[in-house]
Amino acid sequence: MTNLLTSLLYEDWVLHALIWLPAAGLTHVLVSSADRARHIAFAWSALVFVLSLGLWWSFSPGDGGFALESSTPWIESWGVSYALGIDGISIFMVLLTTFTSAIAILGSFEYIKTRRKAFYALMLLLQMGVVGVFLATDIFLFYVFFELTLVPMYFIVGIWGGERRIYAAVKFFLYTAVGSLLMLVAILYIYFSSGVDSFAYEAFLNAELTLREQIWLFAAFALAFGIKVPVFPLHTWLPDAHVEAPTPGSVVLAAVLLKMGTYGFMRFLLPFFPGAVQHPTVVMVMLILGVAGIVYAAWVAAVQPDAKKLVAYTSVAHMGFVVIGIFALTLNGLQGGMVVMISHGISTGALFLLLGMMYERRHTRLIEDFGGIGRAAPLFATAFVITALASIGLPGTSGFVGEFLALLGTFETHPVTAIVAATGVVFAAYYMLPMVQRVLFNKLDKPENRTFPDLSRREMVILGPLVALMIWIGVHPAPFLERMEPSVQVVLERVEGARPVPGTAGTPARED
Amino acid sequence: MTEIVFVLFAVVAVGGAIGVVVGRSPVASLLSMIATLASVAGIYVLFEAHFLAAIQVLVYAGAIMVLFLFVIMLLNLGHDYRADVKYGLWYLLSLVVVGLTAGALLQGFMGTGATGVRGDGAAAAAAIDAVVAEKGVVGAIADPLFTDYVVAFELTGLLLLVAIVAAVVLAKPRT
Amino acid sequence: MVLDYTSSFHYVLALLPELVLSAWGMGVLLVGVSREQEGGGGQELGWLALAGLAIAAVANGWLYSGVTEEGATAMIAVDRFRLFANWVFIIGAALSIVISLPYVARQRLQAGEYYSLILFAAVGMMFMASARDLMVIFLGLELMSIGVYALAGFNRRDRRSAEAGLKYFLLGAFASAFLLFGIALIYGAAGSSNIHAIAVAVQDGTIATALMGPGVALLAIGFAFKVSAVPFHMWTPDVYEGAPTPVTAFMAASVKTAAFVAFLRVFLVGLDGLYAQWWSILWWIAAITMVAGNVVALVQSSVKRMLAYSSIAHGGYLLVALVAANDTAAAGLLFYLLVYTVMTVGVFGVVIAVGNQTEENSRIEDYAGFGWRQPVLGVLMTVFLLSLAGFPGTAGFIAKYHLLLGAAQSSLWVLSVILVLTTVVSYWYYLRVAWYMWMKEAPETAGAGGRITTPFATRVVLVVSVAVILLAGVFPGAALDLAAGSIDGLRDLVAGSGVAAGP
Amino acid sequence: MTGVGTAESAMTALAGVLSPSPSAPGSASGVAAQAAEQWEPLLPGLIVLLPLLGFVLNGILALWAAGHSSAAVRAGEEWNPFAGPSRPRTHTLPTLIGPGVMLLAFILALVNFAGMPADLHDPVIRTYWSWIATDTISVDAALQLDQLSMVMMLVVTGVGFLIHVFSVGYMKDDQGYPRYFAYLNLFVFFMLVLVLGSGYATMFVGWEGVGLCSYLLIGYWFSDRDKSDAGKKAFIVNRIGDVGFLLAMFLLFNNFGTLDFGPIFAGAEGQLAVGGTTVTAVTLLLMLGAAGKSAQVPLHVWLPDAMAGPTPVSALIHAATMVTAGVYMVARSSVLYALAPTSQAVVAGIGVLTALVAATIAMQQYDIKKVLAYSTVSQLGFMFLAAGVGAFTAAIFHLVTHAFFKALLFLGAGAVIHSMHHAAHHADGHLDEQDMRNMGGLGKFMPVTCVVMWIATLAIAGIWPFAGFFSKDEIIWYTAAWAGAGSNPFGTLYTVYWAVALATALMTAFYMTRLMVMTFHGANRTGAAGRSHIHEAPRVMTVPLIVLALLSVFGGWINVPDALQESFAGLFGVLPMSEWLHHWLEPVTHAAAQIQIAGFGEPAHAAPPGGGEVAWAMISTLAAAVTVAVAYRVVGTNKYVPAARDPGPAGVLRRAVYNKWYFDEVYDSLVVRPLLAASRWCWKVIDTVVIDGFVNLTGSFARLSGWTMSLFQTGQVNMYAFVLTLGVLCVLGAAVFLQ
Amino acid sequence: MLTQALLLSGALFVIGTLGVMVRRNAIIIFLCIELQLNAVNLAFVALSRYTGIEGQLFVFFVMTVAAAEAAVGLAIIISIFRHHETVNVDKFNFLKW
Repeated sequence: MTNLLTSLLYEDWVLHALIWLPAAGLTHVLVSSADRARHIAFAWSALVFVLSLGLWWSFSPGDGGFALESSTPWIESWGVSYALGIDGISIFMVLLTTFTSAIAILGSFEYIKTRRKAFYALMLLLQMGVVGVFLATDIFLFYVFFELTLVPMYFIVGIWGGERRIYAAVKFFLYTAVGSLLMLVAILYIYFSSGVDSFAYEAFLNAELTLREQIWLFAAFALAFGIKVPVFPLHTWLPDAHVEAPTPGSVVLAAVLLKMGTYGFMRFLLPFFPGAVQHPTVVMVMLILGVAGIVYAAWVAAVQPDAKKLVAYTSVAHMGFVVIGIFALTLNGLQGGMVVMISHGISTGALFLLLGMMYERRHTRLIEDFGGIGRAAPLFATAFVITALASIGLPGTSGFVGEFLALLGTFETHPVTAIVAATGVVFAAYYMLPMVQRVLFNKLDKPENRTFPDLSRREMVILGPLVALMIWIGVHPAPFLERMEPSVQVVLERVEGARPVPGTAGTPARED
Repeated sequence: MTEIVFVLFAVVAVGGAIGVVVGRSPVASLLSMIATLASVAGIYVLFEAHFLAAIQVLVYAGAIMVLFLFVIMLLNLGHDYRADVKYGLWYLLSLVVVGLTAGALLQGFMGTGATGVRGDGAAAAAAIDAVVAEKGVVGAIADPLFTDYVVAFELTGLLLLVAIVAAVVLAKPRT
Repeated sequence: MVLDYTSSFHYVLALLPELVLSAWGMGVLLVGVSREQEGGGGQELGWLALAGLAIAAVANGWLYSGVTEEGATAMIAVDRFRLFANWVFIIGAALSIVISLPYVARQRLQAGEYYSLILFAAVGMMFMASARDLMVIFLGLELMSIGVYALAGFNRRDRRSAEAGLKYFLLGAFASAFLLFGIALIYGAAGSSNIHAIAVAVQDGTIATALMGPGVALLAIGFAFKVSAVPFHMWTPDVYEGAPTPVTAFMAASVKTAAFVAFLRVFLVGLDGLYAQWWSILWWIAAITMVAGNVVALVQSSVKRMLAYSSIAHGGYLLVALVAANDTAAAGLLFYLLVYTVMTVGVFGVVIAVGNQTEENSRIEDYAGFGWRQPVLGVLMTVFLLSLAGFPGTAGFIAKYHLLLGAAQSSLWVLSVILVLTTVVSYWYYLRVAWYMWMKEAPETAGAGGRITTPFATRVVLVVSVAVILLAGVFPGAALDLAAGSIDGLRDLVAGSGVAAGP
Repeated sequence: MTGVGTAESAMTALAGVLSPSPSAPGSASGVAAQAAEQWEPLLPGLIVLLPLLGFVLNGILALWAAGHSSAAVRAGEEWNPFAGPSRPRTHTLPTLIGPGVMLLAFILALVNFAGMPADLHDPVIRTYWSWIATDTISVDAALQLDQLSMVMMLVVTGVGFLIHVFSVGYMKDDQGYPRYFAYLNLFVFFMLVLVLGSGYATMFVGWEGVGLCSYLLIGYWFSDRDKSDAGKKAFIVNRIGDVGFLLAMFLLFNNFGTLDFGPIFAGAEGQLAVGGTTVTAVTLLLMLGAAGKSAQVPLHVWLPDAMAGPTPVSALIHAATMVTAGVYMVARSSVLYALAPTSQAVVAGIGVLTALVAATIAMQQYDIKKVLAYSTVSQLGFMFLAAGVGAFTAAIFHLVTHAFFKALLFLGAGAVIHSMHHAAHHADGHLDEQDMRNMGGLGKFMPVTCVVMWIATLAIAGIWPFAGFFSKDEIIWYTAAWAGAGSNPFGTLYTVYWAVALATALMTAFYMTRLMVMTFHGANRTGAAGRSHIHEAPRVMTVPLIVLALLSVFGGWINVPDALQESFAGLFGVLPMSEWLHHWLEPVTHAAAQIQIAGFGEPAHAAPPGGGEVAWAMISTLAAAVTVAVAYRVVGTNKYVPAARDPGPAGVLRRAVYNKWYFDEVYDSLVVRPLLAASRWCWKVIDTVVIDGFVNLTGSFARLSGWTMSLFQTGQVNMYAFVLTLGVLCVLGAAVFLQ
Repeated sequence: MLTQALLLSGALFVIGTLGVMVRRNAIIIFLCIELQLNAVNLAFVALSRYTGIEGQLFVFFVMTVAAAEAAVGLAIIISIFRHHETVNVDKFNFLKW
């Protein structure tokens, strides 16, 4: 495989292709007819996914640094370059993106009935933006992609969403924008502190910041990423966005967009501000927020009448595990966080697809409108149960590996946090099982549910790979863990190795 | 002597200005305005700006104010004796704001005199007087007008053209 | 070629674009008057005016291609700063004329006067950019203003237009008086109205400080009025709403640009040495402008009025560049103005299209479902709005980022934060238009409006504008270099001082 | 590598994993690893894999079958769980696959058992692939064979096989037949992972996996809301325990850097202080896990509800195997517990308390399965008591015998229910097929069932020479013996335990006899219509019952204590396998025993009130026998009426017992409802009002301030001039006064 | 003398400002603005005694501007009068908020 890839000069073009092929697909969709838009879009996203698969072989973890790097000057006067690269952290995010995008597009075939061209064009634009976020090694470029993802999502939610779609779309947009724009100011601060006219990742790493500065900048970055994740008190956009979004939107939102936040934590927050990250108060705050997210979101999820909202809240809970894993600042925690990210992308994505299928069939998302579906649609029920179990982290599924490592890593440094977080394991059952029961089990007492069709062949094709992945990662996560380990190690070493620079760099020049 | 004349003119000017603001009819305001313009012209004379004083009276008080009067008559506003000054709280508030603004200006201007302006007052005045003596009242102004400030001068020409065009366009009756 | 102004002919050369445009304006006027038509048609006059702008652009290009001046102290500056600004004016005027073409025809306005007034106003703007003398700035400003007063009230059949004209005129004249008073005081304090001389006097310390304080303040107020900075903005929404839409576009884009360019030259060149005295005033004005402009825009139901408030807010962002007062910020200001001109005129172009060349359909509800009815215009509008909002991928982002860069360079962190937070506020009302266009269904009664027809030329221009916005959003390098190059040497006027440079 | 090994490698490769590699069990193995090298276990991976294979095959069949039945549902037919067509693919194949894989697994287990050297000191570990591995932690997917896991494996596969066979008859008419076997096979797979896992992490996989299967099987008839509720309850309560398990693992990892049994147990004595905080915490947390899984007070509430599942499931999961996983885990961690005397006291205390509470409840239940369920809880309590007092062998011994007789009881009850079910079909009105008040006199109709159940009853009651006698007696004796140990700090406490245990044993005899009498003796209360349909179970069900009955009789003979060997209990020396199990498990429990003796001193040779082992064995069996006889008389003279006409128990105490000491109600009002209320409060108040309120308020505030500011925009020139001048004033003032 | 002249200029200026704020008649408002311009002219003349003849030149320009403004302004007033039959600026509040 590797030889084949090498012979194709795969490493030279793949990263660019991953970003720009969706753009080509977007154009293609726009010039095609509305009827064929979905097939074209799927073909392009499938192509991108197949191409991205090569990374699995082509990427070797090495020393944890970036691989397949390329950098072209973009805005030279500002030191901005079009710089891409991939490491053990981003490779999984990229694969997750290409994978779920293709799945989401396939899953939207029946769901999206109007304005298809626009929809698929936006989906491809979204994919392009997200892949860009994960591949960019230039902060400016990263920021551009980071923001770029908002627009397609805004329209996807706003146009194809449910009743309160506009409220949800705007809330999503504004919430996220607040954070990211403040981050932009922080980015500029580092840019001027680094003393190098460059937005390159390496240059930012070399910026000398005092502890005080680091904490402020940390706050700005953490706000931006924390909203995206979302971390506990900043999460209220998520349920609304999820509930209103059309299925494919929810899938991509849950599977990938949220990961941009935690990815940001790992990629930027930790390495840029090692001093702040090690500050006990900062760590405590982040851990408390993470734990609060786990418990609180689980509680709130448990009493949701709307299945989609329930799953949306579970995302908050899951991401809480990622947050504590990251801020435990241990290898296991970080790796666990990574695995939770992947796992959550797959299982929650699948859950949203399943809920979408339910909605397509019954045009309701209220749990109480279902019941006994397991009788009418056994395949559906099977897929649903497996996915739900993966979501609550049953051993043998992907969810367990991640949560186990994250909790283990947290326990190493912050036992109390881990103890409280571990109750999330119970609460996961507390919110998920009643939903499963009320949807799939109980008496099939509503006549309209009797004719609930079982999975179609297309739907099986969609869910099959997801379920397979859940189990694969749960049973044999080693290929994942070993690929990410060096890069995670690098992040950790950076945090542990650095001490804040003393001095008063960056005092205001003119505004004293 | 000059001071007394100045004060005299100043009092008339300010009185006229107040008259403009409180005048009951537009015509009354206009006449007060002319009084102000005339006394300001007098002050120009005190500052040895004889040509400007003349222009002030001829062009300003003469032509422009007549234009105003003409419009007032055109619109048949001459007999409008309804007081259109907004008295009451609004007036009070405006007075306060204006008074405070005046205070700020006063504070700014009090320090003038010796150090308020750049350059030596006596020397500059002497230089002006010399130029006036050499080129005449009109020539002293005309010379820089057509040399150093020729661009500005041409610009005023364009300005007037635009004003005419604009006035023609706007004042045309509706069709 | 180096101009030294010892020969009057060199003035002619230095003012070539202005002269061309003035003459052309007169020509358009004459052609228009000679044709004796009242309303209707007149498109060819528009094209004629565009040709004049093209020639002025050529002249400007010639100046840009390497003509310099001796000494850099004369009344008329021949520097790239001015020439860059001229480009912006020409683009602004040209785009405004293009979106005017069908409007003027449909509204049966007097085309000859209309287009010539635009050209004359553009000349006034150019003078504002080129003037190195406060008095010339004032005259240029009046030339521009008088033209725009007339344009604002141009539609005599529309009482809103007349009202806009009156308000603009009264308040504009009122503010001019403050500006003039400021000029007088500075003239007294510095002994000259030449910006270079003022800068030198400030540098020497020979300036008389007593009058300088109020002088600078009044000058700032005068400019602040023209850039519609809060609290001198009160006229803006009314005038923007009442004026014929293409004029609104022209006002929002070019008038503001001209005022900012002059503002920049006066404050960052002439009064740079007094930075310590004026920065805090501008700081507060900038902050209040950003906040008030954006916040009030939230509650507008008329798109035109909303855009008026949005333009106020943009003025606030631009003021940040003045507060930052460094080369980066200055270049950012120029770049922003260029981008802002294109997107503002563009957005008003779509507003005109939605209004079907009238002043109707300007309520936000009228945009419901518009995007799906007119996908091309809808997409264009969306891009314009995103660009106005400063969203990545559009030139608006690069421009706003440039301003932030300048602010950051001067460590204006609080102001930067205000800028970004108010930007978030602005997202709401820009997105609101987008959500009406794409996410709401058109009301059942919408059939009354009928098909919206937009002339081919307008469409082409709008598409090109969008292309430019996107291109500059993705590959801004050349434009940025151009803007940065336009600042080169601008603030080094005061030889050997070095105070002009930012931190 | 032998050919067998190659075959095994091929099998595991089939599963898509790395080939197995024998590895030394941790650092402390040393020279002793040689012994492991000499013994090559036969395809241990296959033993585990077979049930999984069964699950996959049955699962496919289940989906296929479900597709058909769901088509019927869509067509509008009412769901009838017992109307399944007996097609080859939905019936014959699962019948072959389900019990078939179990049989193969059992045979393999037996072969391994036979081949296992008695002197094997260190466990044999088979590593298949690296499961979770980072720089600091390495968890392998590995199986560990030693004496303890061997016993458990035999119980699981053996009893499991019998129950599978029984199920063939019991579930014959169920539409979800293949699904049932799929779940059952999956359960066995996870159970085997649990008992064979080479470390806590692997064990945890099985631990949660069996929980999952329990959930699925309890809610097997998921259309019934109560049944799926019960499944859910079981899962959630189990998960509470699992948190303890998880935390214990974390704590262990922090101290040992590994989760494998070998290194932890080898290093425990050196690294952890006796009675230290860490080891106490670890063991208590593990105990929490065990309590969840093994239904110990206060986490016992799920088990009685779990009776909602098919009865064979109750037999397999909720009697014989899964619920004993906690005991297995404590026994497995014997070294750690030995190091933590406090935890031991707690474990024993919880055990004895559970035994007592459950036994009392069992005395007042009418549902035949509920009685058995509480009986199970009670017996599990005995096992914990054993583990708590350090008699790990006794715990495992009781686990084994309990697996026999309790499985038998449940299956017997299953046969009764099966029969009653047919009767219920024909009865007038509603007839609860599990309510013993509706039974009575069934012995006439179901003689085989009656007999085997009496055997099991005698066994559980502790009557010599049945299996239960030996195991229970050993527990009680060890409690007494350790209570009297020289330096046991909890001596008095142990004495109390002993007394309570003794009393509980008698209660066991009582309620079991009550069950038997109410079910099989006296007059029949089923009603005439139903009565004629009561019949003996088919052979496929009775054969496993008979096998289990034999085991219940003789199963106890594998561990006759040395002290009793020569007494009546050992038939005066006739019984052959004196303390066989004890010796067999010695390699596993030896270390713990050493530590315990070091800490407590030698166990006493007399019970607290005096008297040796033989004497107390005599006393207990006689007392039990008397209790059985008395209960037979007392219960037999009671006049029971059918459930429909029974007003329920009278009197505060009886009612409290009947209502299970109100555990469920207390939990409901103290935990469930407050939690739900808190959740709702979080949602409605914190999320909606506070956070979203703040967010929306920000927006509203912005709009409000915008609106306020726009009020100045009156459209009047004077106003505008005024504001402008105000601005002038501010700027001018600032410029003039603030310079 | 300069100070006094500037003070007079300032006084006239603020009186003009007051007029703009309190008068309703558009023509009078405009007249007040003219008053302000005049005040500035006075300042220019006074300052020119100290700084040179340009000050007087500027007055010249200002007068031109005033004339141009007068032309345009009065035309606008006439124009709006045709709509409203009044020059009361309070009536011109169709555009607001």
